Formats: sequence, structure tokens, C-alpha cells
Amino acid sequence: MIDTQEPQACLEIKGLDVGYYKDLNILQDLNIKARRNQITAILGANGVGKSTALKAVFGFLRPNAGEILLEGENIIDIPTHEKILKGLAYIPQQPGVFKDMTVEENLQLGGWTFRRDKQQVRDKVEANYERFPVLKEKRKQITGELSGGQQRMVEIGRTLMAEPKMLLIDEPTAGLSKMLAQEVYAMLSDLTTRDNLTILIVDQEIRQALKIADYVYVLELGRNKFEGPAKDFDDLEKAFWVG
Amino acid sequence: MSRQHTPQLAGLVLIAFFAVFPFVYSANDYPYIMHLLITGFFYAILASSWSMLAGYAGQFSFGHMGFTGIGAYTTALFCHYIYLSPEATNLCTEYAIGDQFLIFVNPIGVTSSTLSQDCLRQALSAWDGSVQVTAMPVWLGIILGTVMGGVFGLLIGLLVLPLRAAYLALFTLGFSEILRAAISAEIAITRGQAGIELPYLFDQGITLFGRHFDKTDKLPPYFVMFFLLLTCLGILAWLAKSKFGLFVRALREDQDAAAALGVNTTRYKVLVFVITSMMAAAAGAVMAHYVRIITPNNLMILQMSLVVAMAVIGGVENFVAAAIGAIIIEFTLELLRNSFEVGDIVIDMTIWRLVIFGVLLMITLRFSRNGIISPIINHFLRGHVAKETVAKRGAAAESAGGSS
Amino acid sequence: MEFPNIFWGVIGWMIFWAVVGSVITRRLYLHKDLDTSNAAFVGSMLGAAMGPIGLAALWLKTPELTNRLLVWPAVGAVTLIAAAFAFADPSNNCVANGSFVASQISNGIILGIIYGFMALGLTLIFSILGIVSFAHGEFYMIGGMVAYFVTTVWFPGIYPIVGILAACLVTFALGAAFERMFLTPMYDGKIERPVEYGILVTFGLAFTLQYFIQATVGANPVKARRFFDFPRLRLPTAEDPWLIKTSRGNMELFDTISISNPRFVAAVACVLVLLALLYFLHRTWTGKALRAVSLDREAAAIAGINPDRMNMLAFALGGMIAALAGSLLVQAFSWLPQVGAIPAMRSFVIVVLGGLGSLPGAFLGGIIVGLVEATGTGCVPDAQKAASYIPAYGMIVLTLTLLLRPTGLFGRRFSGGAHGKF
Amino acid sequence: AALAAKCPIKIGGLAPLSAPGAVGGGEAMRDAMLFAERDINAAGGVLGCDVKVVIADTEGLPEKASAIMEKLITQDGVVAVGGAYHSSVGVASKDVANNRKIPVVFAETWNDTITGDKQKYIFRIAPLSSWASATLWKAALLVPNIKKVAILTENTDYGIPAAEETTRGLKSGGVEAVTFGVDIGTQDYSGIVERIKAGKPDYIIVLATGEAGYNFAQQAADAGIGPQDIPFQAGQVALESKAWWENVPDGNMAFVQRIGTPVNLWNKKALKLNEDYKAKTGKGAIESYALEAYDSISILAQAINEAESTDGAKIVEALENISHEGTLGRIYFPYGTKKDPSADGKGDEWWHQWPDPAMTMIQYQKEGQNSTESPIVWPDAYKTGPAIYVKK
Amino acid sequence: MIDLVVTGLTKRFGGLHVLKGVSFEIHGPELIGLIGPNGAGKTTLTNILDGAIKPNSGTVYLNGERIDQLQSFEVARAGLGRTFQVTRSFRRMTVLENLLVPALALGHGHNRAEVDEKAMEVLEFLTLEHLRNEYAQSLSGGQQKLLELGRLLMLDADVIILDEPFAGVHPSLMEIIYRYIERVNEAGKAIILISHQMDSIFALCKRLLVLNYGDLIADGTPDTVKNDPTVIEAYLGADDDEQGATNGDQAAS
Ligand SMILES: Nc1ncnc2c1ncn2[C@@H]1O[C@H](COP(=O)(O)OP(=O)(O)OP(=O)(O)O)[C@@H](O)[C@H]1O
Ligand SMILES: Nc1ncnc2c1ncn2[C@@H]1O[C@H](COP(=O)(O)OP(=O)(O)OP(=O)(O)O)[C@@H](O)[C@H]1O
Ligand SMILES: [Mg+2]
Ligand SMILES: [Mg+2]
Repeated sequence: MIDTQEPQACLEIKGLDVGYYKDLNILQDLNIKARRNQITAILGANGVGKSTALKAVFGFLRPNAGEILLEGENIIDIPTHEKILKGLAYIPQQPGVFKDMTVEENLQLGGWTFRRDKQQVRDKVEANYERFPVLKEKRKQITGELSGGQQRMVEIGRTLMAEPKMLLIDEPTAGLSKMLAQEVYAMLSDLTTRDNLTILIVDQEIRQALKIADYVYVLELGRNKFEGPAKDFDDLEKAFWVG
Repeated sequence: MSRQHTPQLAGLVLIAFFAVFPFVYSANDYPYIMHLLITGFFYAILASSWSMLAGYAGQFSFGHMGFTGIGAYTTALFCHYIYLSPEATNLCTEYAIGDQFLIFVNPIGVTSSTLSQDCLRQALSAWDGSVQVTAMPVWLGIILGTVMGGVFGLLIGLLVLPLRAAYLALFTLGFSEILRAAISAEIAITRGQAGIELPYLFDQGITLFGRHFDKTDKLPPYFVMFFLLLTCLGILAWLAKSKFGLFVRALREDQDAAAALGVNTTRYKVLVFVITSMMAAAAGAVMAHYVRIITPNNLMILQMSLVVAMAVIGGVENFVAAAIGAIIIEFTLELLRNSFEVGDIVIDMTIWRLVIFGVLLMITLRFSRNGIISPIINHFLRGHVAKETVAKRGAAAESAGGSS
Repeated sequence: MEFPNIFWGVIGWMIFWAVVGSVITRRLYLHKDLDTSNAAFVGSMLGAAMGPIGLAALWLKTPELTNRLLVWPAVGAVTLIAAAFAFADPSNNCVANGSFVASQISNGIILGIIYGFMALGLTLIFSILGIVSFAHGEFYMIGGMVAYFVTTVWFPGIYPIVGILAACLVTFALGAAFERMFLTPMYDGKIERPVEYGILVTFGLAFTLQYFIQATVGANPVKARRFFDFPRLRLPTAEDPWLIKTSRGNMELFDTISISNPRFVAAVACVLVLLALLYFLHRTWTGKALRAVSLDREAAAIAGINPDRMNMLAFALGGMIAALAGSLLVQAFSWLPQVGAIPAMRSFVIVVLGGLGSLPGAFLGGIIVGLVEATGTGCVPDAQKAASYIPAYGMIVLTLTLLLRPTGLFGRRFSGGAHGKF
Repeated sequence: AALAAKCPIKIGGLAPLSAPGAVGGGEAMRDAMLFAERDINAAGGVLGCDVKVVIADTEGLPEKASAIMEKLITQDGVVAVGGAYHSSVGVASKDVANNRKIPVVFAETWNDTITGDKQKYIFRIAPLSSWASATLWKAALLVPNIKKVAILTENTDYGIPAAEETTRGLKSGGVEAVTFGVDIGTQDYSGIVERIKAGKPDYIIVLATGEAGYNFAQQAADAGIGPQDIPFQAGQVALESKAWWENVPDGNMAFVQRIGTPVNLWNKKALKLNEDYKAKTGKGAIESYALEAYDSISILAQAINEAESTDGAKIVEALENISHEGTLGRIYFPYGTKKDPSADGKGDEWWHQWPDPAMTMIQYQKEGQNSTESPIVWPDAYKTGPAIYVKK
Repeated sequence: MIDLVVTGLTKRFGGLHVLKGVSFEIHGPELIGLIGPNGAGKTTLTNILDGAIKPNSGTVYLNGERIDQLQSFEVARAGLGRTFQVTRSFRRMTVLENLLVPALALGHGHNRAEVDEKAMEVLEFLTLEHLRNEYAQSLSGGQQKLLELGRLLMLDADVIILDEPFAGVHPSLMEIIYRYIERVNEAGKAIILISHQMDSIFALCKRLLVLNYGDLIADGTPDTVKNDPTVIEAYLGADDDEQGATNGDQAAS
């Protein structure tokens, strides 16, 4: 899946400064490029600002400086709820399923943007049940009653409903059993090849991430530290977990 | 330097102004203006104590007016039903205390034709003037009312301990509603909506500044209410400055963090209820003796909303601002009473003034959340802080690089 | 009351064991490493219902506190109070007069439905915006006023439904406009204490609306004409015995329960609208989006739902529900600018009782309050005071509930969204 | 100094114009008092000056009332005060006026205590509560086979004493009465109605004012114990016929107590006022408290003229000697400083009290009937038609 | 002599078993690192020690006094202080007032001058003295963290638990926190340091506790802990087949 020639960037973060408080920038001059149809991983110790970067891209935080380009268009001023219309999707670190609603309702809400087309919504929900057969059995269950892993599936499924071109995903397998985690990773690779999705993944499971990623960024305290194709990182593994 | 002291100075000027006002003002409407001031002081006590409760301690209670009712009704019932007599009536419930008898008059309700069932009256007419019965001293009633306010404050404070913001507001609202319903319903004792009458604050009049004032004169109650206000403000100021103020604000900001730093949050939460309730009760008791009649309507949500609005418009996080706001609003609402005509259309301000008031409340909240008075005070008190910070920042910037 | 000692004796006994039960059960469950969230409630109810025997059984077995254990002891306690009352006051209408009891219960339920419906609007607003709307009663009042003016003053003889729709429309627009103008600053996190801000600013709205209506409409009671007449019915036959008899303005069931037309129409309409509302919330896209926002704002935004738009919708809808209740009741009650205060108070009690933010809680809370009020009004022996205390009955139940379960009866299972934050 | 008064001469008019006061009543009184001002000025004013009636909102709150009285006297400079609706307002404000030596003629404050302490400057043309209740129970005792009466009363200073007096009166006639108190503002009476129904009363008396009076009557009618089912005496608000028929479509056969002379005996003044009032307010007929309010102002105007002074003491003197042709009839005050009520063996409450405001009982016998056209069924002196006692 | 004895702490939230019998002891001015994956129960343990929540079973003794059933403020007065993972400064109080709260809570109020002096000294140490009259809400995130540490200094507790003090802190402020920890430690206090930042932990701590989903799986010097296979398995989430790759010297980087 690794192309030989440099693929065009789908999402590009340029010189981003972001913070939660007015004069403390968690991220400083961050530069990241997510290449089309590839998986780009962002790695780094806890608290370096990986999730913050994704939140900023998706509009939950307003950057103090820098640009965020999606297909060359600056998306900083697009409100969060319209990002999905641009083909940008996000799965946050804290699970964000609607716990009091059924699995099916959750999935349906993923199709909010094309809700007028009922047939399409139905088809996509079915497609998701194919992707996650467990969910089909539990379609009428309240999502809050599912296990953490299954909730994660619901969330991924819901996000894929809108058929984004670009997916931001934050620690997709945190709290999942190893088996499930493997499946999720397999699915993510699958998505890039089969569904032509571009993925920007933040992860702590370094080994797994390196296995599926094409390109890797390593952050340290809100700044770029290393970057390079995943295959170059084999020996640097140990450097990651101590930041 | 002087800027920082401007508010204090202004405060002193204001106090001096109110202290001499009754002596220098002599226009025709003197009693009316005095009355407005007394009422203004009354609301100022309520608004400032409520701002301590809601603004400082974050306990957003809607039951504050209930406590004024408790204070007022305690003293009213006390003065209404209890007497001292040198001789036994043998009709009323009575207890010998030394050579006197403590007489509890039986409640006779509101009907005038039941007056004959009043045991004390019967006894008095039997004695035919040979025995002098003494009424209870008003000050004792006021003190009792205050204490009772504290007791109820303690109960409510304990009851609402686990409640969060919205629950607290709704629960306290309900509390004052129950109180109102009970007072309205227990007519035999409280005389319900007919209202219970109270003796004058100074039934025999009083001699002040070498002058005798009749019981109906406005000056003595003016100064009583004024000193009560000053006392309350004094206590509040002292509390706010002392560790109490620090602790209640800390618990407003973050209860767990305050507890982790050794603050007994339960105690201070209850204490702030007790103290502010006592202030409300004291104000209610004095006011009741001044107005000389108290009805359950005083506990209506409308009255509470007035206090809340006054505190909010003044500035709920500064009790002085809340107090000033109360006095200003009391006057504004009175001034707005005057209807006027635009061409043929009579604008009846008796009603429109409250519409205006509601709009003012919303606009203040929307655009100046700290109220109208408190930003002015803060401008003087805290204006220098920014300058100071900026000045020192340059020097400190290097060592505290992160803050750049 | 003939034997007050029996009654108060039993009550005293129940209170004693309820206190013992709540305190010790909680300690015990904590100590035994079990879930304690319902321990106080179950302990107190079991203590009240079955005294030391029930408590001993509970303490020995310490079972998991399922819903069954939550409900049955509570029912038992209520039954015991009722029994004690029956013994103490055998000649009371509530004990001796079956048809009276039936009518009181049906009255309580009908009123409860209407109360619950109103409270639903309040709780809807709370679950999505996280604020308690103090202007709820004023929306109710305006709903009635609009319906009155449309059906009786401006277009007499028009279909009543037009008036109701007009009321909905007006209040919906009003709610939406208010939300845009005054509530939006709450969402950007700039307001330190949004709960209090919400209370105060809606309070200002209430003030403004009430006096605005008084200034423009005046203070004479008005009332809309009856929306529909009942057809004359006598079932099963024209001869007695019959089950249902109706006249134009009244319906009588089983020769005992009589329900007035406006009240019946209002309750039926409330139930219908409630069903429609449930359909809306659970079956339509917008409804699902509303619920989604109330559960998790950020996730909803990620899915493409505009949370700000949903806030506006929720506030407008909540106000509209109150107005709908008002427009239905303006044919039953006389209408004044101050008319909203009492139902608003009632709604507050109900939503706290049911658990702020819980839709089923609001509705069941409404019925509970309706029944409690009916019981109080009907059974308290002193006729003069029984009705005077109506505002207090619900509060007493509420106080007890809050002492035992600070989150109300139906605290949300999976708290999230605004409900989780405040 | 008699004619040196500043023009215009101001007279205060108390009325509740915002909640929690009874705003409906207040607005009626305000309108009537403004008519009084118009009529006095049209007739040449007072002491050569125009009269200005300064309307003041009491909000129905006693503590506001004393403030308002204070304001009227000291800021607006009124020389006398009329109006007032709530008794508690009267009780709270009378001392202020008395101390400032400003005469007050209270219009609709029934509570006996207002004149009971014999204050020099306090007059009243409203009926005494204890006495008004007598008409209630006396009329009730005429109901055939009456054994049990249910009284619905608002728990206010008006309702409770009236209920108690009525109960006592009924008991003296051997009739049992049960009183149901309700909080003002209550909208739903279904529980109470059921309870009253279960008690199977022979007669129902409503002593609730405001919307409560309408709500209860209609809800009772819905439940089968309305005016068409058993003899039913509605509250004062039923006199406002237009509102009555709008709010209580099933209000036929209701009895209502009226204060003031029956319409057929109305003088020209009353008739004219009624017409003007109807035209201005769109109501069916003028309420008795509006008439009282009107008279309270015009009697003061006459007293000032007769005293030839705006001095309080002189006005009081004039009032004590006055004979005023008002809309309610001839108004005079037999007891006062000249003659103590005890001289006639009467209680203190008769001090400065108009002794004979007429009290009648009317009955709506046709649907949509105007209260002024309904037959007077009691007392015999005014009777224009027989009462119809419905029976199930 | 400082003496914290924790025995058999368990805690459940509903069905979730967050702590499963945690025991350890601290004697003297130790500087201990507490590490473990996200959700291991570190903050919960802190909350229990602090008295904010009650354990289902187990005991905590501080200097011979049993503190596990005490309320939070009593624990604080008994000599145990903590910071919060998410900064919890009193936002609408000035920096100075923030510092005064613990001092006055301990009852040092009668000697106000001394308290003020100490507060100023602390502020100076934390380089916040120029901000003393600013509201805490106008401080940056990092400065608020410092402020929280400052409050702990004023509390003068014997045992201090720092919950992720380095999270979101700029390197230059990190220096100050390092100095802070040293200072407190030198003053004879025990510190429990919770952090995900391994280099800081290894640089500062002489003893590590490793918590893994409710179990205390290791307690020893950094070196032994680092090479403990259970720790590596649990914390590094290593695949079994690649376990060998992780036993290098992580502290080096
Ligand atoms: N009040 C609570 N109710 C229910 N579950 C809780 C509660 N507090 C914590 N938990 C759960 O307990 C577990 C341990 O949480 P804790 O905060 O102690 O972890 P931690 O070790 O501090 O993690 P981190 O490094 O992410 O801060 C988590 O699964 C958390 O969800
Ligand atoms: N809402 C917030 N308010 C203030 N500070 C925050 C907030 N969220 C995160 N931070 C701070 O921002 C920094 C970066 O956090 P972020 O969540 O981006 O880390 P991360 O790299 O994703 O870590 P992890 O691997 O633990 O998820 C942390 O120091 C954190 O304390
Ligand atoms: Mg993260
Ligand atoms: Mg933690």
C-alpha cells in the first residue's frame, strides 16, 4: 500500500499553535501532513498534545496561529458540525456514543447529513452491520449497556456512515481487548485500501500503529520531534514510550 | 494610591450622607422619602446578605424571603400572644415567673365577633383597670425572630447540603412556598391573609439627640434600620475579609479542592446559611414592627424576585454593590410610578414600570454580568492590579518564561 | 379524625424505622462492599413498611437492590399509611366512600397528566440546555391568552385547533428569539455559572412577559369557550344501569366518576401530544438529533448536528409544550396574567421529584404529584385547611425524596451532555 | 384661609393595580374614581378649583399601602383619600392618614377593625364584614329544607371572617356548615368539588373573589353541583355579568349578593355612571365596588366644599354632618365625635360607618342575563321577583 | 517521623473494581513515583487517601492516626495534601487569596503577618509574585498548576500527592516544579508523584509503585521495576513476542 511516488496531501497542518488558556500554547508550530489514501500516525508520550492537535483540526479549539488545510482549503473557520460535509470525520479519545439510544439509532445519526435519503441511510446501516456483525445482534439494545469495545465499534461505524474521505482517529483501541484491537487495526488498513480513506491516527499502541501506518510523526511537548515513513522507525521503537 | 481608596471614601461619604439626611432634608415629602429610604435599607440588607449567600458562597437560594417572614412572624406572634401580668387571669394558659405571670393568649382568628373569646380581654374587663398587663418588649421579639431565622437557616442549610445548583434553587423556592401556604392556612394563629398586627418599634416614642420623637415619627425607625444595615454590612465586610469570606468563596469555586486544603466545607456552607438567614430575619422583624402589619404575601415569589433582581443589578458578587443596587432600584421603581401621556394615550406606569424592570434585569445579565454597580467599584479597587502586573511582568518574564 | 393516636402512632413508628433503616442499610452496604446508591431509599422504605422484621431480613441477606426492591417497599409503606388512616378515621370519605375515592383518583390522574405534560417541557429544556426555565409558567399563560384571543375575541367561531396552533406558533417563535438573544452566551463557556445565569435570565423574561400581558390585556379573568361538546351518550343502554353517560359539558363513568369536558379534552390532548412528542423524539431525525445533543454535545457535532440549532429548538419546544397545556386549559380555567405561577411551581416540584432531565421521570412525577394532591385535598380531615395546603403537598413528598435520593426518583441512567455537567 | 387652597385640589385614590393585589377590582375602582373626578369638575370643581384624583397602586400589600399613603399625603399633597380594596391595606394605611390628619373614606374594605378603633379621620362607606355576613346566612335560611351548607372561601382577610360569621349565623338557624378554605390563585378545584359533593350539601356559598369565584362555579357545575343543580350562591365577581357568562357558561340560577341599592331604585347619578362606565370598559354593568369608589371621592369633594377648607379637621367635621346623594344612595355618618356608637348600644365598629349600604340578593334566572336586570329575590323590601330554588 | 501505612484498600464503582487490595507503606521523607496505565486507579487511590471518597475496605494510617474514615478537610489537617489531575484553582479569587485558604484553614489566621510573609515567599519561589493580585482565572494553565503547588506548600502537609504535575506544563515551568519537589523533599516531607512522564519519574524518584487496573504489581527501586516483566507486560503493552525489545535502558532517553 505504500506508494513509491510522494502522494498528494489530503490534510495539512501548518505552523499550528493551540492552547486551552490564552497564553499557554500546548502545541507550538506543529506541522503535519496526512497523505492521501495512507495512514499517518502521530505518536508521543501522554500529554504531549496529540489529542489537542486533533481537536484543533476538528474545530473544538481555536488555533492561535497556523493553518489547517483540507484539500488545500483552509477549514479553520468552518464550524465543527459542518466539517463532516467536507468529508472530514473524527473519532475522539473519550468514547462519544449516545448512551441512552439504541445501536441502530446511533448508526442512523451517523447519516445525519444525508438524512433525506432514507434508502441510503438504510443501506449504510446494513453495510455497517456487515462490517461489525456483533452489532447486528444488538441493534435494538441501548448502547450504554454494551461493552467498551462494542461501543467503540458503534462509534467507528457511525462515523463511517457519512463516508468521509479523511478520518481523524484518537487511540482507537484504548480499552479494547487484544483480539478486538487487532480487528480494528485490520479494519483501518482495509479502509484505506478498499474505501480510499485517508486516516490520521493518534495512538499509544506503538507497535501496532507502526505496523499499519505508512508515515509517522513523533511529537514531544507540543512540537515535532521526528517524522518519516513507518519502515524507518523499526529501531527507534524504544524511544517512544519515554517521550 | 488614592484611586484604590476612592470606594472607601465614597462609602464613608454615603454613610455620612444617610446619617445627616433626616436632619437636613425638610421638603414636604419628608416622611415619604424617609419611608422609601427605610424600605430601601430593608431591601439593601436582604440583597447584600443574599449576595453573600449566592454571590460569595454560590448557594443560589430562593428561600431568602422566607427567612424575613420567619423573623417577622416570630416577633409578631411573640408580641401578639405573650404578655406579663402581676396577677393570674385563670382564663389563659399561664406560668408563674417570680411574682409575675407569663400569659399566653389564646388565638381567636380573624373575626371581630370572636373578640370576646380573647381570654386576656375578658380578664382585663373583669379586672376593670385594676391590673396593668405588660406587653413583651419589642426588642426581645426582634432578637427572637433573628434567632429563629438562624435556627431555620441551620435546618435548611443542613437539608440542602447535598443539593446541586438547580436543585438547590428549586428546593428553597419550594420551602418558602410551603411556609407561605402554612401561614395562609393557619388562620387561627397567624390570622392568614388578614395579616397580624405588631406594636410600634418604640411604642412610647423615644428621645434621641435631646428631642422627643413620637411613636409614628420616621426618624427612629430610620436609624434603627440604618444601623441594622450598617451592622449587617459591617459583619459582611468583616466576614468577607476574614477567613470566612475566603473559605466560602473557595467552596463556591471548588468544594473538593477547598476540602482537600483543610477547609471544613460542611461547616461553612451551613454557617453561611445561618448567618445570612439571621440577617434576613432581623431585617424582616424590624421592618414588620415598622410597617406594623405582616401578611404572607411578603413571602411570595414576586418579593423574592425583587431581592434577586436588586442584587443582580447591583452586582451579586459584591455585597456593597448589591446593597446600593437595592436602594437605587427601590427609588427607581418609585419614580417610575408616575404615569405620563403621549398625545392621547395614557402610559400607565404602575404596570409598565415592572415590564421595564424585567427588561432591565435581562439586559444587565446579558451585557454586564457583574451588575452595574460592582464594575464601578472594581474599576477603582482593582484597576491598579493590571498595571502592577504589567509593570512587574517585564522583570519577571525571564524567570517565568512560560507565561509569555 | 376519630382516633388520631392510632394514626400518629403508626406514623411515628414508621418514621423511626425508616430513619434506622436508611442510616444502617447504607452503612452496611458500604461495609459489605456493595452498591450503595439506593441503599438509603430501600432501607427507609422497607423499615417504614415492615419495621424491624423487614430490616432484619434485608440486613441478613443484603440482596442486590433491584427495581423490584425499590418499588415494593415504597408501595408497602404507602399502603401502611393508608391502612393506619383508615383505622384512625373510619368515617372519612377517603375510607368509607368508594365512589369518592374513585373520583379523586381519576381527578388526580387527569390533573397529573396535565402537570406532567407541562413538566415535560421544563425537563426537555433542562436536559439539553442545562438550565431551569423560570419563565415556564409565563409560556403557559401566553399560550392560553393567545388561544383565548384567537378563538373568542378575534375570530369567534373559528376551529379551536386554530387557536391552539396559533398559541404554539407564537410561543415557539418567542422561545426561539429569546434563546438566540439571551442564552447563546452560555455555550461558549464564558459564563462562569451557567445554571444560575439561566435561572436569572429566564426569571427576567418571566417578569417581563407577565407584566407586559397585564399592561396590554388587563387583569380581568378571561376564558375561552368550550372547544368541543360531548355527544349525548348513554351506554350500554338508555336505561340504567349504565357505564357512561355524557352531557355536553360532562362525562360520568359508572355513575360515580364525573369528568368535565374541558379537563377531559385537555388530558386526552396532552396524552396525544405526549405520544406525538415521543414519536417525534424517538422516530424522527430532528428528535433523535435533539436527544443526541442532550446525551453528548460534542459527539453530536462530530456527526454533523448543529448543537446551537438544537438548543434553540429545545427551548422553543419546551416553551411551546407549556403553551400548549395553557391553550388547552384556557377553556377550563379562568385566565389572568398571573395564572402561570402555580403550574410553574408545580412543574418545578415535579421535575425535581422525577429527576432533572428525565422525561419519563417528569411524566410519572406529574402523576404522583397529581395523586398526592388529590389525596391531600380529599382526605385531610380539616376541610378548611385541606385545600389551603395544596401547594405544600407535593413539596413534602419532594423533601422526603431529596433526603433519600438527592437526584430525584429517576436520575438518568447514563448521564451525559448538559445533565452530566451541572 | 378657606379659599386659599392651591389649585387643583388633590384627592388620593387607593386601588390595587398590580399583583398580588386583586387587579381586576383595582382597575374597576380606578376607572370609577376617574369618572368621579370628571363629574366633580364638570359640576364646577371644589372651592373654585379643579379636583385631581391621584390614583395610587397599593399592590394589595399592607406595607406598600402605608408607603403609598405616605406618598400621597407628603409628596402629592392630597387633602383627602378615597378608594381602597383590601382590608389589610386599609388596616395598614389608616394610621398614617390619621396621624397626618388627612381624612380617608374607605370604599371597599369590609374588615370591622378599620373603624373599630375610632380614629378621628377614618370613615367607611363599605359594609361591615360582620353585618354583610348576616345577609348571607339570613338569605340561606330561606332555602327550603336546608340542613347542610358548604362554604367555599378564600383564605383571606375577607373570606375567612365572612365564612366564620356565616357559619355562626347558620348554626343559630339550626343549619350545619362546612367551610373549605382555598389559597387565592388556585385554579383547579376538582378535589374540593368532589369533597363538597360527597358531603351532599343543600346550599353552596362561595366567598371567593377574583378568578377563583369563576373557576369554582364552573367546575362545580361541571361536576353536577352547580347553580343549576342545587341552590348556589356565587361570589361577588358574579356581578360582572359579562365576565360571569364568559367564565361560567353554566352559571344560570346562581344567587349573588349585591351591595348598593337595587338598580330599579338607582338614582340618575348611578344610572348615568353605569352608562358611562359600560361604554368605557365594555363591561356588562358597573360593579358595586366601583360605585363605592366613585362615591368615596365625590363625598369627599362635597365635604371639602361644605367645610370651605382643605383642612383635615374641618373636612372631618363636614363629613360627620354630611348627607350625600351618592350612587349608592344617601350616605351619612351617624356616629362619630358627636355621638359615640355606644350611645345606641352599638359596637365600636359603627364609628364613622355608613349604617345602611343596601344589601340584596339577586338571582340570574335567564342565561346571559345582566346582573342589573336580574330579579332581586331578597330581602322583601327590595324584592322584584321570587327566588327559584332548583332541586335535583 | 512521617509514617503512612496503607493496607488492603479496595474500591468499587458499581461493578467496576478499581482498587483490589492495595497495600504499601511510606516511612520518612521518601520521594515515590506512582505509575500505571490510564485508568489504573491512581487518581482513585489519591482520592481515597485524601478522604474525598471512602474505600469499601482497607485502612490508612497517617502517623499512627487512622484517616480512611475522616473527611477530606480532616485528612488535610492531619497532614496529607494533594493536587488534582485537572487544575482546580479557585478561579475567581486572587493568587494570594488562593494561598491563604490552606493557611487559614489550618488556623494560622491569628498570625496574619507571618502567613502573608510565607505566602509571598512561596509566590516568589514559584515566580508568581507579580501576579499576586490577579484572579487565578487569568493565569495560564501552567501557572495555575504552580499555584496549586503553592497552596500545598502553605498547607505544609507531611505527605503530598502530586497528580500529574507535569501534564500540560511548559519546560521552563517544569524546572520550577523540579525545584519545588526537591525543596519539599528536603524539608522532610514525603511525596507521591503520579506521572506518565517516565524520564521525570526516573530522574526524581528513588522508589516506584506500579498500579495496574487495581493491583499494585510492583514496589521497588526504579531499576528493579524497570526490569520487572509484569510491569513491562502491563505498562508497555508489549507484544509477547517482542518483549525482549523493551528491556533496554529506557531511562536513558
Ligand atoms: N466516580 C467514579 N465513578 C465510576 N467510575 C469511576 C469513578 N472514578 C473513577 N472511575 C473509574 O475508575 C477507573 C480508575 O480511574 P482513575 O482516575 O483512578 O485512573 P488513573 O489511574 O488516575 O488514570 P489516568 O492516568 O488516566 O489519570 C477508571 O476506569 C474510571 O473510569
Ligand atoms: N480541556 C483541557 N483544558 C486544559 N488543559 C487541557 C485540556 N485538555 C488537555 N489539556 C492539557 O493539554 C495537554 C495535551 O493534552 P492531550 O490530551 O492533547 O494529550 P495527548 O497527547 O493526547 O495525551 P494522551 O496520550 O494521554 O491522550 C495536556 O497537558 C493536558 O493536561
Ligand atoms: Mg490523547
Ligand atoms: Mg488520574
